[in-house]
Amino acid sequence: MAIFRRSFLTLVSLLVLLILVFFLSRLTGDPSYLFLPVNATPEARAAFAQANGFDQPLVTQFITYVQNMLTGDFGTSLRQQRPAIDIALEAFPITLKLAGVTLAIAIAGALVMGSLAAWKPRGLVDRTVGLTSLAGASAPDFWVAITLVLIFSVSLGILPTSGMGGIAYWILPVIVLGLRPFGLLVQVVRGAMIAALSSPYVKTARAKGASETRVIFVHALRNSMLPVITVAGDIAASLMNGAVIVETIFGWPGIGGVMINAILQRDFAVIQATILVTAIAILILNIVVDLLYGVLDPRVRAA
Amino acid sequence: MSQIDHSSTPLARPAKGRGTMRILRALVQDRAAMIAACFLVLLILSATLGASLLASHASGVNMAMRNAPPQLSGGWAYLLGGDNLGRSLLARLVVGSRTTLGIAASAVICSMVIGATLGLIAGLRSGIVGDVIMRVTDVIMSFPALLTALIVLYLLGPSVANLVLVLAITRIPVYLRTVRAEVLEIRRRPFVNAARSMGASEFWVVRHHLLPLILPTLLTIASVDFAAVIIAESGLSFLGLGIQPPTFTWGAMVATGRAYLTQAWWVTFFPGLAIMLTTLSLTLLSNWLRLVTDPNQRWRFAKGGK
Amino acid sequence: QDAAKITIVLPEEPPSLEPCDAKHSSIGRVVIRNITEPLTMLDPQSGEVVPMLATEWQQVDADTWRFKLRQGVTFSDGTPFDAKAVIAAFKRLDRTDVVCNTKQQTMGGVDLTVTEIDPHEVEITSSKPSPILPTMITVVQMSAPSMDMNGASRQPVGTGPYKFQSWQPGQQITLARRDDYWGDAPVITDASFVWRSESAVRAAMVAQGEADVALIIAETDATDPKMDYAYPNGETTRLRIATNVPPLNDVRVRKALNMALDLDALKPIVGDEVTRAEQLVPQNTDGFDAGLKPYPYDPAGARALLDEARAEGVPVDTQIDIIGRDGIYVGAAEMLQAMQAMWAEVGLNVNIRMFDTGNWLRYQNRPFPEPDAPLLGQDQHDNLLGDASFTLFNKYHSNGVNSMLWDDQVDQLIIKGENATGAERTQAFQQAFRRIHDDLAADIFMYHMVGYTRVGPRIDWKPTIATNSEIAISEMKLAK
Amino acid sequence: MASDPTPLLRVEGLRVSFTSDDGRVTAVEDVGFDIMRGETLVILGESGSGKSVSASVIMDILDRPAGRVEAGRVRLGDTDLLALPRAKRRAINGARLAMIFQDPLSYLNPAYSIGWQIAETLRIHATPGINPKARTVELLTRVGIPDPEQRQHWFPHQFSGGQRQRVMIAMALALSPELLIADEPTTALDVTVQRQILDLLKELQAETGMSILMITHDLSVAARMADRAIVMRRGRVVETGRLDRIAASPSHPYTRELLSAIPRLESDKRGGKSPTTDGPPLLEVRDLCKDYHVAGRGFGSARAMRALNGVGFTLMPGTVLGVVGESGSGKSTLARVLMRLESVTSGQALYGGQDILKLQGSALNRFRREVQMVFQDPFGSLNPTMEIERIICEPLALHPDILPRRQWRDRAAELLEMVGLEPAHLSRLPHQFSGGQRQRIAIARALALNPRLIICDEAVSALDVSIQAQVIELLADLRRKLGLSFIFITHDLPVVRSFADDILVMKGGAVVEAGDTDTLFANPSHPYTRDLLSASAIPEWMSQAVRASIA
Ligand SMILES: Nc1ncnc2c1ncn2[C@@H]1O[C@H](COP(=O)(O)OP(=O)(O)OP(=O)(O)O)[C@@H](O)[C@H]1O
Ligand SMILES: Nc1ncnc2c1ncn2[C@@H]1O[C@H](COP(=O)(O)OP(=O)(O)OP(=O)(O)O)[C@@H](O)[C@H]1O
Ligand SMILES: [Mg+2]
Ligand SMILES: [Mg+2]
Ligand code: NI
Repeated sequence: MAIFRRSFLTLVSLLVLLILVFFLSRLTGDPSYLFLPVNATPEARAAFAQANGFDQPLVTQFITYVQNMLTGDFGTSLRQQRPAIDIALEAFPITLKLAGVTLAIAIAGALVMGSLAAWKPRGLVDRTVGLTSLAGASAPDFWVAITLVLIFSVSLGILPTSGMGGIAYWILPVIVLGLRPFGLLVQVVRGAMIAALSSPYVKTARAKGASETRVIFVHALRNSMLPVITVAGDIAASLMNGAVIVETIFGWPGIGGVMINAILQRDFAVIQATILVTAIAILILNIVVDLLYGVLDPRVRAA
Repeated sequence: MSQIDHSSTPLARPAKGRGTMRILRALVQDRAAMIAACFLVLLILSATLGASLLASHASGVNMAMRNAPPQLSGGWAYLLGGDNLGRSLLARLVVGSRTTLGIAASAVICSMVIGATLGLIAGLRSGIVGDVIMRVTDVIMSFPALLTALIVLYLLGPSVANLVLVLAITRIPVYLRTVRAEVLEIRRRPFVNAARSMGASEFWVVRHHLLPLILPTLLTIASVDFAAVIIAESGLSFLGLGIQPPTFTWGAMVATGRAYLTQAWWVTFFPGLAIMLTTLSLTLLSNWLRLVTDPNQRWRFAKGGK
Repeated sequence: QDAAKITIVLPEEPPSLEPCDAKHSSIGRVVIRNITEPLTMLDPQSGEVVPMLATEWQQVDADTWRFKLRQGVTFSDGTPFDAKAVIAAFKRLDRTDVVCNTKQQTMGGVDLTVTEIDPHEVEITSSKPSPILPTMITVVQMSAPSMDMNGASRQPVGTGPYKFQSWQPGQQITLARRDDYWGDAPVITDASFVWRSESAVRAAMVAQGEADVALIIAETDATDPKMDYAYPNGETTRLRIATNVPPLNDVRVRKALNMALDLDALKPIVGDEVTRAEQLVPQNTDGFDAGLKPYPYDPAGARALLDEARAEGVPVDTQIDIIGRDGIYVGAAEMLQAMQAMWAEVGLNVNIRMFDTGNWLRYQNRPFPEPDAPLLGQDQHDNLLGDASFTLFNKYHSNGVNSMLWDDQVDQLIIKGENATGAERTQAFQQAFRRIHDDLAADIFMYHMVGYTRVGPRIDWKPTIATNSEIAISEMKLAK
Repeated sequence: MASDPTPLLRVEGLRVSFTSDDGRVTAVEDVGFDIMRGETLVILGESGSGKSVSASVIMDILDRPAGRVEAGRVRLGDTDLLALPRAKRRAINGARLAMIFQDPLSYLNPAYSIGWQIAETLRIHATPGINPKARTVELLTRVGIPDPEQRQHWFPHQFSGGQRQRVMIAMALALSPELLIADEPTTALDVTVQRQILDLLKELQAETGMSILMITHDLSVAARMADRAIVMRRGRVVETGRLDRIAASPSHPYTRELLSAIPRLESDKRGGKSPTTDGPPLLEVRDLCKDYHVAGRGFGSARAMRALNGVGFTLMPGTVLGVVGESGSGKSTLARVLMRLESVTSGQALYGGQDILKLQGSALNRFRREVQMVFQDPFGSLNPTMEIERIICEPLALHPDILPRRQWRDRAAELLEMVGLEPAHLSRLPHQFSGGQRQRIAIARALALNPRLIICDEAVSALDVSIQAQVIELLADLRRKLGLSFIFITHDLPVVRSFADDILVMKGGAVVEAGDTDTLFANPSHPYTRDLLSASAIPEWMSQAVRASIA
């Protein structure tokens, strides 16, 4: 029952989001400046507005948009003159792949390193992991990206500079994209684990003869997962919105770049379509995270 | 019974001072946290005093020293080199610290406070209020930050306050969702029930039982967020929503230096390093705080502790 | 064979490959003279109009021209190139469902009608007398009549030496050499276009051998003299002054603004190879006046002028705002900061406001958003068509959509030049530029900009002034 | 029995200290004992005397490095346990050594089902021929968890205190260890279940030759189980020997004090009951019902499980209502419902004429000031990050009109002293205390506000007899002086008998019998009550020995 209610409410938020995006994005300025040459005359601008329906009242435009959407027409890109939804759907899988791989690696790495750090706080592992992960997490991403390209591609010549392809092409983007998630997650895991490792049930596990690995990863970790999955969920959501820096520097045509360009270009149909796609992903993600709370902690499920 | 020497009567000691003393002692004992604290104090000094002292050095264009490498010969000004307009990087770091810290700190604190408050409410009220908060969060999460920025720019005009607003809004969901998740769990613990049974109000429970347990996690996220916010701010400045020149932040310094990465690494490196060290210090302190407040780790800072 | 395959890395992905929108440089780079060709072409070296798909032309009367078409030319889909094809290609310009920048930008207000004389000769009539019609039509790409008239094309068909092969959205576009091209067979057999927005990465790709040409890299990335070419790219930079708002309506203040700047010293910010500009068109343009002298760098003089104006009650100390756009060219923001610092030296209170492109553009066009504010608009203009008329009216005429100048004399000179030909035209334009620069100081002219392009060791090719908007692959040879 | 000359476990000269804010504190000093194969050694001792700490050294689960073994050796057979590398050491736990923890409520992992947790031991020490699933159900059945097939999928928070304790026991017994360390294994069990569990232990001992190290405060349990006993006080062993010998001739004064509680337990009426007052009742409960909804596995629909079924009683001011009953019968649920910590399904509870379940605002606040509760799970009910001082002062801070702020600290110190703890411990954290000490902290907190009614849920279950006597005396005194009323949930029949005016016997969520203590003890009518009463009592040989020795 709860899940139906939740899904219904999520649909409501999606609708609210679409309304907000529709109206608010139209507040950011007249696209004719971007689509017509600088010397275009006011008449040309009027014609442009008319051709694209911008001369109609906003509410009328919105009704048309919703009507068209019901027939599967999500609008046409002003810039590319083709269905906006096609553009969004072309780009999204790429983002999804990149985000998925990055997040999987970052989460796995953070769980291991964060747990080890928490096992002996202020110990050697804690210090090294803490310093390196934080250095990575707080360095400006484009700076890291370009420096890595200069080192690994130009100076050493062992990795391709950019583009999509085999494993070698994934290494740099995943590193750059994963640094901040990894750094943040390591810290969150560490913090939650410090608390969990001093819980009485950890003693029970040790008394049962569980190996220290098992104590850490099966007993304590499970109980520290609430903040971890929350933060991971947030990171995942922001990755769904695209990793603009990585996408543009490494030439991965993901949805982040598409969205940013559409926003900067006032290509409303594309803004709406990309947000629709990413929002659905993010909303599903949030539902999954909420369900995970219950799976991970039965006391929460009882609520 | 334990064998304690009770020669000093504990009751004579005032309760309050003991806590702060203990914290201070614990700070002195953790070398890393101590260094971090010193660095932050230095930073605050540079943001307050230094920024006013060096303001003129930071803006003087000197094309002769354009992208000058770090050097000892040119006096203190070019110790860290010159930027792309030949301005002293050192002076700019000091002067930039004021705006950087001001903006980042206010944005992080705003989002943390707002996020935590709403998260607490959402965690404690499972009914319609909680639903509304969570669904609004969904909307914020799905709303691209850049669009938020543009909209605010359009509707409210560029200003530091609006910049902080934009940066804060986009960061609220992490805090909100984290706090809510923790509240969902902690509020089921017996000691919360115990407090309720003694007549604790919702506010009391939050203040004395929930927040102390959640705060370390929040601070951890906030300290890492600090860097993210500075970098995001620099990204917005090209839209005109960021800080407008001649004011600048470390983030903006890194961003302009980006073009010179191959020729003059120091132009981006030092501001980047400053961001990194600040974040690092904050995180070290929040890590330390977590240990000090964790009942099972506190012994580390006791007299006989390691 | 394999070696004749090249990769060109562009700064951005073209939104479409629509020939009628080829003036859009990201489209033009792929399409022009590779896939589609115009009737006439500007020689980048001399600035002369030379034959392309039209072999010869003559003016019939004030608004009619006749063009003889090249024979034996076919489109890559096999359709012959003839008068009907020309008519169809010009029709494409008139479409209203998509924005055809080409027409708006270069033929503003002028309608062209094409009529067939015989299959290999057409007559083009313009709605207004147009003495430079052959120049104007250099931008009209001859697309095949078979091309769909719906939406912006993503599979153009033309008469060029290459035909469109494939487009993987987001990743690359490939072209392949045609065997039945009418002209000399080019050396390069296959070309693919990829795009990276980061200049350093584009440069690195060529250094790494992943690409052969990296178009438009930043000066700071052009570090290898063996591969990197600097060339004037036709762009001219300036700050446009709102000449109607106090204190900027006082010519002494405008001159002081110019004199306070040491623009020679600031060159390294945008590239050492740039040259000072005194007018908005590059050399080789009809109307360019080589005799204009830059304002001297003279802070003392500037201060004196300001004092004088102040004494007369001109509100010199009012805050003046620069409407800037980050990334309009490399170093754009720093340039403004340096200028701001120099103006501060002479006591001017100048403030910088940076905008994103969409907002910045609002300030370019009439109606202006803040008509009463003393504004300096950061601007960059390219006129690659070899005639000052494409610049002057819009930028300086009282009715020009981008103009912030209201001066009768300038208006008259512009109109006079536009309707004249030959030396008379040149002189009128030159006089207009001289008045704008010397008498009115209507702009803060900055530089004729340079572009940097990296060419890998495998190919033998040099970028030209046209390279920003077209890359003719057929001109590329393999290096020995 | 002690025919085998080498002991299974030998502890020698153990010294353990802890780092705390006050510097290093020694908790265990020169402790040594042997356990033979098949033998049961009982550790009796004062609360806080180092029993659990010694046990955790044997199990290698001391809070390290805050706690440190400074000296001593622990040998299991021929192996020196303290010198073993961790991996080898860990392999012994669970298989050869197993432990039942004192605080069963906190020591189960809240995130896993109890079935999973029991089966885990089996999986860690994968033994051929044992099917973890089947074995889990079998173990749950043997410790008397109803409906084990279903309930193995439940989570710890869904069980009652005694049920969790039994889960803990099942977990420890999973692999038939050579040595079972049972730290107060029956504190939450009613006598019938307790008997069942002790029988189970004996049975296993006979079957497998298991040795048992049992820590208990309960002399009847000790008498039932022990071959030999040691008595600990203030971190030291003060007495060692066969239990009957100790009972007959105790050598240490503390031992004598401990044993002297026995005759009291059997007869004395310590409570000094006041005659039942007339007038309006303090609390009147009518027909309370409470259903828990238990989700099926996965996302199946919830089942209702009735924890309270038509419970009703009346409590007069200044009286003590003892609640006894089967483990899992709903006693704690009743307490929580009365404290408004849990909603009810139906029913009424009138406190001073007002329905508690509908109280709002200031009326609720006044109720919460007048009625305090001591929770069954003392560890869980103390905020682990708060110092004891803050914990005890919390009620004072919540109702600041009672005492000016600067007196809080003194009041806290006074309360600690009342329950037999040292005021010096005010700055300690909950985990730095022993089980019995925590329980006393919880009591001290409940007393802070001078309430009118205290609901005690197994509030003295972990206290050794001497301290238990002291605490009960304290409560009785308060009752006499201030007219305090109690709802006293306990498994300890001697305690109710001596302290309670009326008794409520619960089983399966319902009240099966209620009445005046003396009447009820004299002729119980319900079979369960009869069963309960017959199960108690200290063995005759011990009473006699003790009487003889003390006389
Ligand atoms: N982590 C710790 N830090 C400081 N002191 C501790 C710590 N753990 C236990 N102690 C102290 O050590 C002493 C012995 O504790 P232990 O738990 O062994 O008592 P116990 O004999 O089991 O008592 P009980 O019957 O009350 O459970 C107590 O005084 C306790 O306060
Ligand atoms: N949250 C819950 N969800 C489902 N069932 C529960 C929950 N809490 C308690 N129960 C069930 O309710 C019944 C009564 O539990 P309660 O804790 O009141 O027992 P009790 O009488 O206090 O037992 P004990 O003496 O063992 O502590 C038990 O069978 C228990 O399994
Ligand atoms: Mg104990
Ligand atoms: Mg109970
Ligand atoms: Ni007992």
